[in-house]
Amino acid sequence: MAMVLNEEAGMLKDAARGFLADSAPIAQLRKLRDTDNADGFDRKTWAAMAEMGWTSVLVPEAHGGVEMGHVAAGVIAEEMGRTLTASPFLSTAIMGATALSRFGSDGQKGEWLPRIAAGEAITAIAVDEGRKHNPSRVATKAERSGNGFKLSGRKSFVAEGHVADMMIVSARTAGGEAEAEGVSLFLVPIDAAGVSVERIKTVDSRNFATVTLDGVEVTADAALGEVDGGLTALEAVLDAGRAGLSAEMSGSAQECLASTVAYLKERKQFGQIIGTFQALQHRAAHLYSEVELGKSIVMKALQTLDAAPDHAAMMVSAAKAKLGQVAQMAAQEGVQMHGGMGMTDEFDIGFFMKRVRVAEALYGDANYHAEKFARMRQY
Amino acid sequence: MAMVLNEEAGMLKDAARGFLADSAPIAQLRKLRDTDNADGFDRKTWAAMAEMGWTSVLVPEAHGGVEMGHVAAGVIAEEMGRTLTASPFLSTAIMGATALSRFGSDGQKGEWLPRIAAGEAITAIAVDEGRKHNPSRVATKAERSGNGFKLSGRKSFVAEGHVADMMIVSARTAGGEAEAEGVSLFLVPIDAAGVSVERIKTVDSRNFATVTLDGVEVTADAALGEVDGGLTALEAVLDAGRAGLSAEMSGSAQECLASTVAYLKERKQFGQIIGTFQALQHRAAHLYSEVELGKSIVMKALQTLDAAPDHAAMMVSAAKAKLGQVAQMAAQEGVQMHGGMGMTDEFDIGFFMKRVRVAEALYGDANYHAEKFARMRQY
Amino acid sequence: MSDLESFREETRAWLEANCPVEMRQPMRGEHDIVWGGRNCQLSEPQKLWLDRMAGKGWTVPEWPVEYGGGGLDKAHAKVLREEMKRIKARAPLQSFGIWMLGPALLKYGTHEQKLEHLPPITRGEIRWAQGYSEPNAGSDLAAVMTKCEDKGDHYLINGQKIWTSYADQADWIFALVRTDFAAKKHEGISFILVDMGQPGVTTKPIKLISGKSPFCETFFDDARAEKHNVVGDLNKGWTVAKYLLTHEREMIGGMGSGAMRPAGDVAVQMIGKDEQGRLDDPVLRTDITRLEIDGLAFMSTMERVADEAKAGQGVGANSSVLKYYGTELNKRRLELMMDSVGQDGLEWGADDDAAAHWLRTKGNSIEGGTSEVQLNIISKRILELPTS
Amino acid sequence: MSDLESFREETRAWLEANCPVEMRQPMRGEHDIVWGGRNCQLSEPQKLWLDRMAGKGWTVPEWPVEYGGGGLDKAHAKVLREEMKRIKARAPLQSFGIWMLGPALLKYGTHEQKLEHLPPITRGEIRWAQGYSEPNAGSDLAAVMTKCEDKGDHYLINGQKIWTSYADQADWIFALVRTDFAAKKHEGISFILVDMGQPGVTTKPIKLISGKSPFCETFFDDARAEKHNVVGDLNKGWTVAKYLLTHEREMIGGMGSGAMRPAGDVAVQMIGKDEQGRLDDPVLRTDITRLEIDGLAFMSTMERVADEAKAGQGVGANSSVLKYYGTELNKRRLELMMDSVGQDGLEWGADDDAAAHWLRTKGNSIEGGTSEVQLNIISKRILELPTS
Repeated sequence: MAMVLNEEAGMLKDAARGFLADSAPIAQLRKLRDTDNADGFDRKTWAAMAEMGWTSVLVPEAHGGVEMGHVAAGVIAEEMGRTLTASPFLSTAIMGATALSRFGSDGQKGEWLPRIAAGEAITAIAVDEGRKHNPSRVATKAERSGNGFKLSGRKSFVAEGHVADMMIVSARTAGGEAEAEGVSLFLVPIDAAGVSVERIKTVDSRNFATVTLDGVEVTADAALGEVDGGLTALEAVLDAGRAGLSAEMSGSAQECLASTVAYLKERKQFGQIIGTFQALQHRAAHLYSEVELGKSIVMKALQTLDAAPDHAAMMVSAAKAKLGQVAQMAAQEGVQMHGGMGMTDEFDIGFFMKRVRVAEALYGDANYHAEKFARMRQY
Repeated sequence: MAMVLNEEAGMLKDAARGFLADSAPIAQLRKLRDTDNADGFDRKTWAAMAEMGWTSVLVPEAHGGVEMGHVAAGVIAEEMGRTLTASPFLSTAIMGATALSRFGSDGQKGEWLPRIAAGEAITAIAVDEGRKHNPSRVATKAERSGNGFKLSGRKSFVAEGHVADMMIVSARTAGGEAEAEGVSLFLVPIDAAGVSVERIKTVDSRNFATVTLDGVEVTADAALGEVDGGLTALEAVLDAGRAGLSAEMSGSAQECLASTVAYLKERKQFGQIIGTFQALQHRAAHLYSEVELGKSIVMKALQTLDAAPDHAAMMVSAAKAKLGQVAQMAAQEGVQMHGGMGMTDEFDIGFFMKRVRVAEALYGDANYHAEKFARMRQY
Repeated sequence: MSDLESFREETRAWLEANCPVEMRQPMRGEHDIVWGGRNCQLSEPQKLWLDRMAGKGWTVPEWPVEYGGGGLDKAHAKVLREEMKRIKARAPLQSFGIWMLGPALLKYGTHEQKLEHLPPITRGEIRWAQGYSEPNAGSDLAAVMTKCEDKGDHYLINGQKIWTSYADQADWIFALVRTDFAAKKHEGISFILVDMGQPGVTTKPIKLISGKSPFCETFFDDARAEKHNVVGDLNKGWTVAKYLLTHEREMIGGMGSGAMRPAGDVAVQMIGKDEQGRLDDPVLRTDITRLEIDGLAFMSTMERVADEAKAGQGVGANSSVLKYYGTELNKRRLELMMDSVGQDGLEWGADDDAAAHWLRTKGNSIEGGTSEVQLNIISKRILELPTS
Repeated sequence: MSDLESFREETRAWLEANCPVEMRQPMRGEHDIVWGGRNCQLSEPQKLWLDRMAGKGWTVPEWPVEYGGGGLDKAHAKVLREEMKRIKARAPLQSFGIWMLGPALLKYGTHEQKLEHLPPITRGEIRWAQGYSEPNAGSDLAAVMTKCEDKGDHYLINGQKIWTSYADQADWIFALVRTDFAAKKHEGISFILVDMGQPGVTTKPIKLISGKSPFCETFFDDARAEKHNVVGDLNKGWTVAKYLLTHEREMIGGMGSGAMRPAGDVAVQMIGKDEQGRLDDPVLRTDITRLEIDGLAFMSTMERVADEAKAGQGVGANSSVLKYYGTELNKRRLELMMDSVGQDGLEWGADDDAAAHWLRTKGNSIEGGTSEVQLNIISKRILELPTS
């Protein structure tokens, strides 16, 4: 597949950039933070995104979607990375839609996909339990109870958990805490008895939740995919999310570079435009090279997810690891080259540093994915 | 202990620098290489070193030495690192002398230490068997035979093995190939029946040997230190060598920096002295900082070897790991900043790159010592 | 018994009797630091501890007794430090007056200036701010434009400073001002002491990315300073400033050293070990190992630079190496801490303030002369590379 | 059957019948490369293979038939490559004529120049050297001082070139010379073709740190060139040179990519695994993992840059990114290879030449425009940062 966007994706990119710059720039995130907005995102913007078909980008046409694929989803995520737009796009339009369309029963698809496509339902993925991402480490229990299951446990760092209508929860139906076998996935409506959600504000002015499941009863129909063998599906859903996050980080890295280069062209020190200092030029040029490599590996991962989703894991891990390094470097170099102004809340560059740190931790940091990559490479 | 040289060591440093610049500059190594010298070092220079007391720097006074300690030995090694002087100083004056004076029996001391001090005997340490340093991995066997032992095996990368009068050989008297217990050390005269030595020329124009032991008979008196528990002594001897090597690498790094800075002040490109280019200035300044850190950790390791030899392992591993990184960086930056000229055999900078690579591999590379450090730090 | 030994015994007994038990608890955060000053609210034990220590001159043990210090030599001061550490006594007082202005006054001040300003510092009565940077000067400190006019019996100051630490809580400010606009850049600057309690001086906190506001903008609108409050010669303030910069550089660089828990220990606590006893994140383990080795090399370098200075062998500009490397190391350290703490470190406004601490370190390589300025200094002063 | 499919069948059959079995063995070293030229010694199978392939125009499959090429379009050329790869056929001929001069002549040469020079290249009869750098120019290629005087019916050349690859074995050289000393730096340069078989051209190999001498100094002492051997317009040689530089940059940068065995596989073979199936050197494993991930990202970038160029969307100066990153990556790769091979890689003159290969890569970031020059280009042309 050629490593360029096709016409459709190119148009989507232009449209996304225009819309986000106008309707959801960093100023929006700043306002959400400063007004302590209860949702942590702007519902009007979200409705407009649904209107434009962004929420249905991975929903099959049969269920009301436009089914454009991961490259297209990545294009949107990348543009959101430039403007740091807060929305449930990743948790719902990418991960929720992937989970249901690839692993849902006909009933589950029929219930949720049209609502996701329409922007009417928000979903969240409740996977982690400790401070570091580790999808096979599951202590949350799902015990058989009558015709269904009873879920008990505690999930941390659930993106958009505080606004979700439904959560996809990993729980153990068999095996020991760290075993790969015995993990199952369940669709848990947020209003089920025994679910409690605590909102956590994170450094990036976004929202996560700690979710407690206290004997939550679900029917047998709530199981998503194979009972006891849910880890494969979970990894596939996570990989979709990781690739989307990598695309977002790529957008953020590009924007950090662009705004830093712009600052270098404008700021004076020692009587000179600082962009004339060769040491800074070389650092900016090196950063540009890294950002270009980041763009390429993200595109490769997204194309692989579209073309061969069952063989995308290595490319996705490479992308998440590489973008973890690149985006953090871009933010750090950005703050440093902005000097004292880069340390102020008034300038936007710090928002990138904070968001990129959170994106780095989410669904496996660069170290986690480097390790996963090495294992897949069998060394 | 103050982190400065005392007066005695300071005088030694000045004397060493003067002598080596006059009598054993890089031109000497070049000539040894180009004339394919059979010894791989200059015997006249070696005799002069003995004359000045360098060979006895770690030999106790009782055995004819000056016993100045590891800081002094490191001062000499550092200066040799500046001039890339080839000599058996490390194998004999540092490691041989440490082995015998710390772990030798009275008989062994009496036999070898005065000869080492006088520059009359060259010793070598035969420890490794594979391509990577690993002192506990010993397949060479020492079977009890009559009153003594019979040694069989193959040792690789034995520094100065081709000119040694005596070798300190690690061999297994018990245990499996990778076990820590069961390793013993033996003094093996080079002319013992069954010893064969193959000279290996290495990229640094120095000499190593592959040593084959084919049923070599030694008496019980040949055992150095504790039979079966020789690894502790071996590690102590290796640590003395590693610290000396780190000092040598520090000298090489300093010289790479100095000659590169000198080149930057002289070479013109695009109509300007290249030393005015800020990108190169910052790289040189960063390199200077690294070289300074290297000097400090080497001094710390050497001081610890003198003050508390049984607790020096962590500092020595830190020094060897740090200098592996610093000296290679200095050589690589040196070659790059010399441009095309740096790639020619005519310029000296390439000699540093080659020597530093060999020093890096010898007695554990930076990765080996980082791993060892992490284990000592219990993580 | 030697003099030092008996001093140790007396000190131990005195500390035991005089250090309130609350002052032997670890500080729980920045709010437990006693900065002193006219507006400072002290708890009873804090006040007791400060007064008792100040009474002995031990808030600044090595300063001369006549200026409120303890008059101790290095050896005795070390004993005092060790004994305080033994009972985990908190520092009774921390301040820019102690770290920055004090040393400058001791070196460049007149006897009268010392008598006026040092004792209130030692008793925590006056809190000082530092007024160096200006909005359009940034790293180029010598480009200060704050105007200081001679009005006969006093000076009149107009202009703006930025990055003045805690200026909103300070009482006085030591500032670089331009007293001669005709002179060359470095030659028309004076070092002056200004009372911030006058209407002509106002401050405005700057909100940082960490959410905190440790710095301010400080505005001088017809502010007044007495003529005897110029430190050093008029128009020669750059000399005093440079001395203080070196001092500050070493202080900030030193923050990259041992005070914190080793990164490896934190990581093990957060992440645990695998079956082979290794930190259960092999890639992070590599990075932490390299950090700790660099940390050892850095601490050895701090020690060496100090010992060389004592022995008169030092390279003065090596303080730039310490500032540069120390702050970069500290940034690396905090990145690895964030890697270790994972999701738990990302909460905004969490009790342990992990994220705020991480973000704060990003300023280390900017304040007190950026890393780039330090590399320029090393290149120019140590390597003597030419400028074009 | 489509045209491509039938072409594949024919090609497969032809290769099967015509590629000597010896030419299907892996090359054992540099000496197995067929560079061509007047002094080239070919083995019987090498000669057979070269003649047969040249006969079909397949030493340069995409060049026009009239100049000795195969006249294939990209799709057919790809089929040919795939079929050669299938039977592991060696390249029948490699040369700077094919890689460098050919593309330049095809773009800038006259019909007569193409007819004169291209066919001998395709048949391996003439080996070309590149004469760009000069001793005092280095990275600053436009500073060439080699003098080229118009002598009416011919040109007279005096001066010196350096870093001319294999000039001691080449027959002709394409060189940058100064034809107008009065013009601005970039404007008095011409691109000229010179026969090296004349007494006025001499060469001297340069011994490198690797012990090899792939480069020479080349001296012109009253050397002669025909007037019709200027390529492009007189004094406009910089245009041709720039085109070739971009070409060379991509070629050298590309060497950092997939041709070699993955570093992880080499390391496992050399070092082995621990009980958990991990490479038995955890620190090296981290470095190799990062290298391989960067390698994937780099190869994806090569692909993307090529595809963007095809789609007309490319950033031209991205060839500098490829040159810069590719060569730095290749140096990292070889350092890690040396770490993996350990002591066995340190023997001088060993059969596998591991050390020579390692040392050779250090030149990658110097030749064809240093890494620093590439960063300057990125800074100026892509980021458009100002020059002082």
